[in-house]
Amino acid sequence: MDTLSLQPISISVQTADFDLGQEVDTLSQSDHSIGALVSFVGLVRDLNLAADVVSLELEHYPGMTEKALQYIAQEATLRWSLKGVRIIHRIGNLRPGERIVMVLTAGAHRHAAYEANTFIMDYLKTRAPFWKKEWTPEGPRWVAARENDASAAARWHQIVSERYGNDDHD
Amino acid sequence: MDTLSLQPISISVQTADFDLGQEVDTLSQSDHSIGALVSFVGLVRDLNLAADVVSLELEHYPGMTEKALQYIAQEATLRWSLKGVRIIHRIGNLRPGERIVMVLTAGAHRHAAYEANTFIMDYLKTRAPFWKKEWTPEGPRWVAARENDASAAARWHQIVSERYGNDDHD
Amino acid sequence: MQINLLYFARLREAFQTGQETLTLPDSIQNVADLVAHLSARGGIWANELAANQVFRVAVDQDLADFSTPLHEGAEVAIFPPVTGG
Amino acid sequence: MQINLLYFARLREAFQTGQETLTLPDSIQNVADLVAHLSARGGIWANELAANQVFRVAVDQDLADFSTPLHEGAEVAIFPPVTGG
Repeated sequence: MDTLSLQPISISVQTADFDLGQEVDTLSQSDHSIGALVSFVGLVRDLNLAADVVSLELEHYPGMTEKALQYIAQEATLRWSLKGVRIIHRIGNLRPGERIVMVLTAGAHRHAAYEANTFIMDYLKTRAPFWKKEWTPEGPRWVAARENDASAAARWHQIVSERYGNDDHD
Repeated sequence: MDTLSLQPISISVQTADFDLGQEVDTLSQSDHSIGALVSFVGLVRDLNLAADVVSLELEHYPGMTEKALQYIAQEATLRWSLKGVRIIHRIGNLRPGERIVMVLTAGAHRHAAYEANTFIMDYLKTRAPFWKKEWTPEGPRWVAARENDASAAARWHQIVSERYGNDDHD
Repeated sequence: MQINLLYFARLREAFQTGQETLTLPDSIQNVADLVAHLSARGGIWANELAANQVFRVAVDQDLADFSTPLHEGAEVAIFPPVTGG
Repeated sequence: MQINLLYFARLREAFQTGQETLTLPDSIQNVADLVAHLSARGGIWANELAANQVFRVAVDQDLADFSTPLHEGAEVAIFPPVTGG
């Protein structure tokens, strides 16, 4: 297993948009032992929103947000052999089609990068203190939590303990 | 399930490099019902190669390559609810750190995008006719196939039939 | 002891405040005690913190459960299930 | 029948050819028959197509197995396990 210094973790909570290509280049150019880069990008989607929704507003808990994301990324680097993790989560007002979140996981092998990425998103959805509010001409309404997300996160406790006694599972 | 026209599949086999950010933007801007975009980027890595390796050469079977990638992408759209699949595989000479392959999967929900992406890479590694040759100062040598890749692809037959009687599994 | 209470999102709006500093009676030792204490205010507090409601509590910015102990100067946040990502 | 044979990667180099057109005797009906026929050439052909060797066969650009039938004008490719991605 790599030392922690070889698993750089970088977290940003920001109102600004981000450039996926540039984020991936920065991570991959830092270490030529990276063979696999998995990225997840979450977008504000139309279908999620009623026809009258104009925009989405993202509230968060400053301080805890960064702490929760750091914790989630560290958990992933302990469970899988990774070369780097980058998480960006936007806050503020977003319109349909805009990027909300990006998770990048880099490793020597693809299965570690895929599984760590899925794990991070499942945990982020249930542990990171962000809340979505939909704005409509009639006023705002808070988005309700999905029960699916909580069960996806819970599943990792079982899967990881069953399948990964060690981190060599490419 | 969406009609096939809502699941655009795009395949490229090319010597040129590609721009991940632009590929993701093109796919996401085409359809605002996309909520989740997963990308995999495979890189030529140092560790994979002996210290004396100067570059990697990718040979392929023109005609069958495109047919195999199209088949793999179509299989994924039949098994998961997807909004789009884009596959780029490079051929020719590549140096350490260069991109070899990109798989993009887009869907309304993240678990479909993650699983379809993993599925495509597992099948691509065992069914798409590409071969890697390492060039060293002493001459070339062909890269041997990994047994892991074949078992990863075989696992999908079991997983998909066990877990996914239908395509609603976000 | 004295704690700093934070409310977020729908609960911040329901309670019509995002923050309050509270001096607790000695009988209040953990999260469950605190929730019962706030619920005893009645009205919207009793409604939102009732046993059939789903909410989350963080103590010092870590997710907590009902048995998590409180301490002097703790930062305690109460909020709805999260919906980011 | 007549078929078009293609070889790739290590096997292309071993056989010192990437392509040949072959007219097969009537007894050759499927991939297994063809592999035995080529193996009978001896030397590198016998070595590379022996039962303990791992190679793949595609018929008309689809992965095939030993029982896949051949037909007039078929494109048959023989190559090592793939290593792309």
